[in-house]
Amino acid sequence: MRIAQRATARAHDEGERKVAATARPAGTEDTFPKLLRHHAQVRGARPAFRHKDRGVWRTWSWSETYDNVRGLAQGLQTLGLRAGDKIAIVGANRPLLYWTVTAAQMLRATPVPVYADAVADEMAYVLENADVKIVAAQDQEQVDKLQSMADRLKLLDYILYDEERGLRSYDHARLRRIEDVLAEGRRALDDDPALARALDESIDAGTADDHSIMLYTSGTTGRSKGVVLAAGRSVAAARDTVAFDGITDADEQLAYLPLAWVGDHYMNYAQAFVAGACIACPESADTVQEDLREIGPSFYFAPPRVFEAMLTRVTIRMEDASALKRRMFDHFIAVARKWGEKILNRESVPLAARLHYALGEALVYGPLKNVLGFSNIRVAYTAGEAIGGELFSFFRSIGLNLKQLYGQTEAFLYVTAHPDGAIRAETVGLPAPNVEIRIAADGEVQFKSPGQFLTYYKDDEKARETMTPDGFVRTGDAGFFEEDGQLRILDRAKDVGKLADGTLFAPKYIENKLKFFPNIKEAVAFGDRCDFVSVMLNIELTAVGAWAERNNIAYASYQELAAHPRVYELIGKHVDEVNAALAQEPRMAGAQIKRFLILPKELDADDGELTRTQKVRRSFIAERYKPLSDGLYNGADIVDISTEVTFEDGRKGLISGRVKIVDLARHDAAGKERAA
Amino acid sequence: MKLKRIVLACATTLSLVAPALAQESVFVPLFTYRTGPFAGSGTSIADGMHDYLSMLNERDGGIGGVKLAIEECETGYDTKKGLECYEAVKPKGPVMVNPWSTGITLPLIPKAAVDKIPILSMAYGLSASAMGETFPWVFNPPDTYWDGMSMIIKYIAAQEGGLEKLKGKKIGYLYLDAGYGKEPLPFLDQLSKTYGFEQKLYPVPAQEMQNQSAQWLNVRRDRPDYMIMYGWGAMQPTAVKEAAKTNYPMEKFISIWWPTEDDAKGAGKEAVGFKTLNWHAATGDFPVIADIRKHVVDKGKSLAAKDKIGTVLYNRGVYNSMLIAEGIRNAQKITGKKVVNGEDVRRGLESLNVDAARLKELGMEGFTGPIKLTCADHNGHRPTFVQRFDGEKYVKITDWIEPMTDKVMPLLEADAKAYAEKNAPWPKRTEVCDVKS
Amino acid sequence: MDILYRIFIDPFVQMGGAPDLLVQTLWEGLVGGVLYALIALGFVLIFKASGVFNFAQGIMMVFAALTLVGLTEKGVPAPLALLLTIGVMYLLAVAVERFVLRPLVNQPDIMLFMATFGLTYVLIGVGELIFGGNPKKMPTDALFLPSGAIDLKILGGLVSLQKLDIAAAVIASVMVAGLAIFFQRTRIGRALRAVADDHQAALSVGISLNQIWIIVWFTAGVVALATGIMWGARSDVSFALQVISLKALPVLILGGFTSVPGAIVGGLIIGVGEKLGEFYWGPLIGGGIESWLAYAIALAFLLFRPQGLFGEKIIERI
Amino acid sequence: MFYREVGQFKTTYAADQAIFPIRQDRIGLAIILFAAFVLIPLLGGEFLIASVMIPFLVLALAAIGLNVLIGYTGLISLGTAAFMGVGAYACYKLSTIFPQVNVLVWIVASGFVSSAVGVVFGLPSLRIKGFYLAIATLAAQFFLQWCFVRIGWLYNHNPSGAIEVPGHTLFGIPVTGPQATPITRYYVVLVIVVVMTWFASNLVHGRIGRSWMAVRDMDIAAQLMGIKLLPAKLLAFAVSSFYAGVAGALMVFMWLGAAEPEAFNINQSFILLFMVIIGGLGSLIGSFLGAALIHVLPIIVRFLPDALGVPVGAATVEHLTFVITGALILFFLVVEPHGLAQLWRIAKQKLRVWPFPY
Amino acid sequence: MKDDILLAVRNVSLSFGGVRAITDVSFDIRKGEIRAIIGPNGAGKTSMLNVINGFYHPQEGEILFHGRARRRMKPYEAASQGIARTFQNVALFKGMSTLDNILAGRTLKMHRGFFWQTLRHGPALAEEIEHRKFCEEIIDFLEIEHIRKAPVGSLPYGLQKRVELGRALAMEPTLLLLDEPMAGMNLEEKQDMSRFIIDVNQQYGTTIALIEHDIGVVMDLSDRIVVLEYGHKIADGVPDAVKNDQKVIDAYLGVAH
Repeated sequence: MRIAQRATARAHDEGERKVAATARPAGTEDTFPKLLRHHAQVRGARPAFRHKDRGVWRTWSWSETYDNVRGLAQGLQTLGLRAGDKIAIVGANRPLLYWTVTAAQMLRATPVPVYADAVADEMAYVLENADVKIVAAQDQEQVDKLQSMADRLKLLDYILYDEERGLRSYDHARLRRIEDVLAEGRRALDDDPALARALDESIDAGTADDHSIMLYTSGTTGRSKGVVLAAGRSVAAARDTVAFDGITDADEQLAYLPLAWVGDHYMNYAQAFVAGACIACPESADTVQEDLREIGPSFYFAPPRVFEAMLTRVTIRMEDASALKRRMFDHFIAVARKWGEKILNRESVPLAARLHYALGEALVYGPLKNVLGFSNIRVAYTAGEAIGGELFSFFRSIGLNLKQLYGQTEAFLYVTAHPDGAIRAETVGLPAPNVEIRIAADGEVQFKSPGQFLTYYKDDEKARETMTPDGFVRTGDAGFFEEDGQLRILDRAKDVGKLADGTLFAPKYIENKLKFFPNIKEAVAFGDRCDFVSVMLNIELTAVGAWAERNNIAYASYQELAAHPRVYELIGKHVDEVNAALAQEPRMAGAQIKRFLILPKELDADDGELTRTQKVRRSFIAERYKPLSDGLYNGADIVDISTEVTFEDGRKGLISGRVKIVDLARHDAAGKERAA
Repeated sequence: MKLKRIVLACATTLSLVAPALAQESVFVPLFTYRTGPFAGSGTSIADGMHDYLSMLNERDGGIGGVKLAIEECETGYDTKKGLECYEAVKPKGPVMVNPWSTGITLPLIPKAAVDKIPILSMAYGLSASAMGETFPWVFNPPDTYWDGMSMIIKYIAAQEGGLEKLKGKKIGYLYLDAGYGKEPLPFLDQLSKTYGFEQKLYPVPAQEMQNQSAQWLNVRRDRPDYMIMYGWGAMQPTAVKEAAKTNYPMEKFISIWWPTEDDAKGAGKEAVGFKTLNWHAATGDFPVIADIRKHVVDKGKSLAAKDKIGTVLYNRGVYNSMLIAEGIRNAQKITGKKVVNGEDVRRGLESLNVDAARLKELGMEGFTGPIKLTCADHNGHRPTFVQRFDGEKYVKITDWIEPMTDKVMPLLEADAKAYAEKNAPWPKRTEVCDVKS
Repeated sequence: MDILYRIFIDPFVQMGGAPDLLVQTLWEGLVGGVLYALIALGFVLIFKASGVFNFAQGIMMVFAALTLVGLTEKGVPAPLALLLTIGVMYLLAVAVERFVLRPLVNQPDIMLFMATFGLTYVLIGVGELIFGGNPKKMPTDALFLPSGAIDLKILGGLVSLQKLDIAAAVIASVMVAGLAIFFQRTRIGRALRAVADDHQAALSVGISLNQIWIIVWFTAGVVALATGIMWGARSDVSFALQVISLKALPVLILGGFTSVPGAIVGGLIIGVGEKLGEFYWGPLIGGGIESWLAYAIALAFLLFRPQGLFGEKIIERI
Repeated sequence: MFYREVGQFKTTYAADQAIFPIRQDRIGLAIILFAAFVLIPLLGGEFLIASVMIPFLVLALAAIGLNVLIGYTGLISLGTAAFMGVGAYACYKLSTIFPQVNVLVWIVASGFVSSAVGVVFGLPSLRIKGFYLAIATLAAQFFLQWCFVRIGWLYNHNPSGAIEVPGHTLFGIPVTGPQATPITRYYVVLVIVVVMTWFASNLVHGRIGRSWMAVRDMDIAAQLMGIKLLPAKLLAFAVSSFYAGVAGALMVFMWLGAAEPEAFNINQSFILLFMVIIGGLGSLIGSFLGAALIHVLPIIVRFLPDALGVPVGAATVEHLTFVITGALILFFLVVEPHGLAQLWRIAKQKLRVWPFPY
Repeated sequence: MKDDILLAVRNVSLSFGGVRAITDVSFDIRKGEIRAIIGPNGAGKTSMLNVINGFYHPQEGEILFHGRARRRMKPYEAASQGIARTFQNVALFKGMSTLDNILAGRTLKMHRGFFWQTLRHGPALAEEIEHRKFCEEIIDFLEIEHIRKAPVGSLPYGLQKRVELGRALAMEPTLLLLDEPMAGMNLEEKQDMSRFIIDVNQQYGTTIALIEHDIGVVMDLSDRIVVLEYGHKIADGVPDAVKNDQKVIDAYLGVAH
């Protein structure tokens, strides 16, 4: 990328960052372009974007960013993008793609980020639905995908791309390189002051009511819906949380989550634009971990599965350490588990324990955070799904200030968040600033928030269904407030069911408990209107594979490993532990797992078994593996199954095999075991 | 306790806080080489030096009532290790050093005056250091290699019936191709011009010490009337064997003072007649040796093999230690101090005078001749005798032969002057002189 | 002109003038060459079979001779001492295989080369520790080695042939012949030859690589012992001999690393060459040139035939 | 464990191409330099400075030279000591012919003389490879050593046959000869070694270093990259000999004070070779580590029994030193064929990923 | 454009000590094309490449590069004229990192002398960085960012092949010789490599001559094919023509001669 990059940012060689004296939260700006202009004026020399490209972190200051975005906006305008038009953005986290978002907003057009890993059909639906005029794509792969669906997209005028390789020989009638568009725009602005003025006017003309962005929700059922968010509301919401977490222009964060996800757009775009923080884009998906370590963000956001994967890797890597080191590690982790959270919560802790912990910090936690790239993190959030208590407290105990938030695309993310000092894994915290929450009679959580969405694009009907008449948004999640006012989410409201005997059955709750074991990758719980609860499981290949290697268990495939009796034994123990834990909870004791099986294939979004955000589609799975779900309730011990799978390259194939179903003993409410 | 010692050891080796030696002792380091290519010679010398000084400690309680702190430092005849030894002993206040290697002596010479540690390089080292006015801190008694050469020539002349008879004779010189062997070359050259004999040179490279057939082929071709050898270590037995192989008349093969009994024994009975210079006896029949046996060897405090006691190099070690001891004793006498230091011992050595009476007291009557050093003469240029190998041991066959001091002195003077010039600015002598000769 | 005369004419005049000396020089050169060749033979054996450039061959020679002499000095009868020494060399071979070769298998050649340096130091240290650094006399009589010389009055002069040297030549010939038979006629010998070409092939003969290494090193050890006895009898047995053993290196260059005949011929060329050089040309530049002449000869040779006299031409494949 | 690399990112190639890109390494280097320049002279005894540090630095410099040849270019040389000798004799001659010029100038200049000689002896390297070349370098070793003995002009016909170092001063402070304090000499050596190490580090990290390593790793491919073998090899010989030459001059002028030809014998060459092997081929740090181990270990072995109160004869210790050195060589080759530098790299890597094993 | 002849092989014969490796072979390579050389094992394909880049000198015949004839040329001269090469068995510099290997390919383009190299400041550093930039483009092109600083010796085979291609590309060659670029690769790796080869050819206009055993790949990739057997040329032409050539079919099916 050879875009204007002046020497100003080079002063920050070697990652030295200083808090700029001018740091103060932005004030009255109500759109992102205005925020950008503000930062360009106030902290023009501070870094705004970084991107590891060609081996080094190219850095753009706020003023450079402003210039580039303006150029890009002008270029887009030349290509015919007008206020109210839609422009889709498909690709990984790249400054140019972020800039495209802002440039579109500058023109009062609406950017529509799309999941880059979506298959052509899904993508086509979104683009079609959103009436997209221009698509900004990352590379040849995306361009190819887009061109394959060109006939479906009548409105599509141009495809823009960031990376040229492989595209040079393409027909450029409707193909443009973003860089060229940007350069042309800049030239036009330089040559014609009138254009520049017009652009300034366009920025000024932006109002709080502009459609700032359209985010397509993945939705566990049906087609995805375009959530329309207003500029003013978005900025206001971000402003609240920026103040809440004290984010400043000294903060730096790594943008590695899908652009189309509200999490990324909020955390890495809205918050950064409000606070003037710096957004760093990784070199490639393969290097995220390394890039995280290099950048050392101060603010970090990741869904639980990322933390889970990290902990799994930590565990696996530690398994290979020498016995002495492992013992040291285990010892200090135990110390951390005992004291770490208390210290983090500023509770009173005996001096000896503090010293012990300090030693652990020097020997284990500090280096560990260093290796994971967490050393500089002030605040980290996780959201999107429930996080396991063990997992959550592990990261907190080693000194990572990890908090949960509960949010929705419809809320523009924040509904609740953990306040410092009162952080518990089971809860998702107190209502975020200026958010109102209530629990409906049927247990559904409903909220009113500053960032609340306007409507679903072209589906006001649906939007009305989602809203209560008094303006609250239905989350569709069932939950309740704990005594200290913190919200606790049980499950999707419609998924919460009852067993045949009337016991409350919250499948997600049980699934999450199972998934907290590193060896279990996915769990699908069944039980609504049944006699008992049963689950289908996916094992985590890396963790179980490593375990198998250590225990000299040979296997040739996932399927073989999943069917191995000793793996069943191992997983059975985990399920039993979950039962024991459930037995401790008065509401849940009745919903213990009676039967389980391990699926012969990994659940996959390409097969429709998971959503793009990796949530299980329970009913789809039940249908797809009908013999299995039947087997769980007809007492069979072994069931034969054959199913279609999609391979990575898109080919389809058939997997068949026999699956064992295992029965488990039941724990009574006091925790003692008794016969089922 | 062990740990503490290790810590202490590390502290001493690394930071080298000079450990305070026990009071009331005089520190005498001995640089020895019981390893390396010349270990064969070095071991006997080391034992001789060590045993004599130990004997003084055992028998007399040291010198003048002060114990000697004797410490061996292994040099392996390696200059670098020798310098390391020097640096290691320096902080402990040695009263003198005996480098026992010309290679080690040379770098130490300029340091001596600075560090105030006298050097005793007994009949080796830098010949010019005999000039006390230039080298107040270096002593190389009782003879220089030039003295040695002059005495060999004189002995040859005596065999031929006078120096004038040397005219037209061919004299071969087989030498170690190193500083030591090359040193006499200018002197030999001078002598050959003076007396009209023809010199034939046979250098032996250090790596080829045991492979001298080429040199001896030359000898066979040139047929020199006499052969002189300045050899060292394994060069010497090889030379004797080669001489025997070449049928060179052993009686006409004369070496400087370094060959041992073993060097000759290798060639068996064909080595009979091989001759070397010496200035001390090569037997063990002296009171001093008896005392060593009684107080040291029999008490198991010696490392020496029994059969080596009284051999050429063992006795040379004893002689060396006698000089050390007398130097210290003399220093005590001059200064009146009991615990003397390097500067005192320098004066002691400079005014050393071991006369016949003193030799008798030392149990060395007949063991060697008297020696006297002065401020100007740090060598003594003592006469030596020729000893002949009889198949088992060396037997003295001549009376004392005086060196050609008149011929040697000008050379030494010129050399000392050249040395001082080349190493300018060479310090002028400022040290006190107790005995003006 | 004088210089040119002395370089190009005079030496030959001398040769003609005293043919007996020339013969004697050649003889000395040949004897020296035989001994170089014996050391080189040890190198070649090991290099051929295991690809190891055994720098320790020289010290093995010293060590073997020292052990022999050390044992006889302790009063062990010479023949028994000889057997015991052979035993020691066998143990050494086993130890080398176990502690050096086996752990270093598949390492680059240079590593194995360096390992033999380490071995050299260990053997020097152990040798000195046990036997001390004193030069020792080889008990030639007890080993039934002849002494004295045969004087031939020919060519108007005298050529003196040491019986010991003749014995050395005879022993060397016997050893080379023995090794040749061993390699050509015995199963193990054939395996050894096979291993040089292909490790797999050797395995098919039914001998493990490890055993082959032991056998080769042991054989080299016996050769070293023979060499040590000869050199020891000529001068004394001391560690200084090790330096002489370096002379085997130019012999190797000349003969090629893998050629037994090369080692012999190379040894003779080097031996004769350096003696002639030292004797006739050495005095021109002050003598003592023997220390490097051998290397210079080898180097000059190498520039024209980089693979040595008998080595195979190296065709580089890519 | 001590590494905290989080947040150390590079925004320019210059920073990314730096020789010590990790801040902690730079701090470590600074500490080492501080120790070398301040702590050791301040706290170290004379023995430490004169007999441990100066020789260590001189040998390390020579080892770097040898490493350029063996480690970086893959050319085995057994003649390093002789090239040190060339440097020493050149420096002696130059400083006696032109005594008015500062001796430090000659110390550096002698490197060039050595370099030239090195190139001459490097010429066969085009045709000769591997062990054959190793043996060819022995020719240099023995021939040059013979020259030192035989050519009287080289040592100004001193009767001792040795070269002696007269006193020279720099800004009025004696830097050579007996008047020069060990600390002065130490500083001179240290500065030269540090600067030359820096140069070497620059060289091996740049185009020239890459072409050397290319020749080492795969000479055929190197040629097809457009690297001419002979110039690359000769340059390696020249640089290697330059370092050896300067080290040799330093050895005589700053450490020994006088030297006979024997100081540059084949044993010295072998010892340098050990340093490079044990230290690690193709590693400058390794050259230092190797020099430290090979030079310092015997000193410790020698003084330890004494300090522990265990009476061991001086000779026995010497023999043991041989055994231990040899065993160490074997040990390192078996355990870590890439030497101390590799151990260092592994240790560093372990520290970087601590507490993980990889 | 495509009809310009970049390199012509004229009646080349090569033998090693009497063994004939190549006998009287002639063919040409046009600018910008992908030219394949195929043939059974031992057909002399690699020898042919070695002749082209000057590693072997043919006893007879001549090579014309850019229309200029040469008989004896050193490999580095070939390199400086723009002929780059990869090897059948990866010939990377094992002790160096990926980046250094690729940078080594820039050697010919770097000119700063010894003096600046020792300082590694000023011009030398500027030059180093300039070439680093170029190499980064290649790294990006070949998608090997994640192994940029890894020592190549420890990389999997497929990646090593890619790095080797990168090193050759760093020379900005006019003619790129690839000796079995896909040997030992799995299907996916082969697809990647094919893509790279086509991209190189298209994006940089580099002329490519390659040896490959996978006939399917060869047919897909190449513009024209030369078939060698026992050192003789038995066919030469576009893929379709070659595929149907009876001699070629015989050679590949192993019909007795």
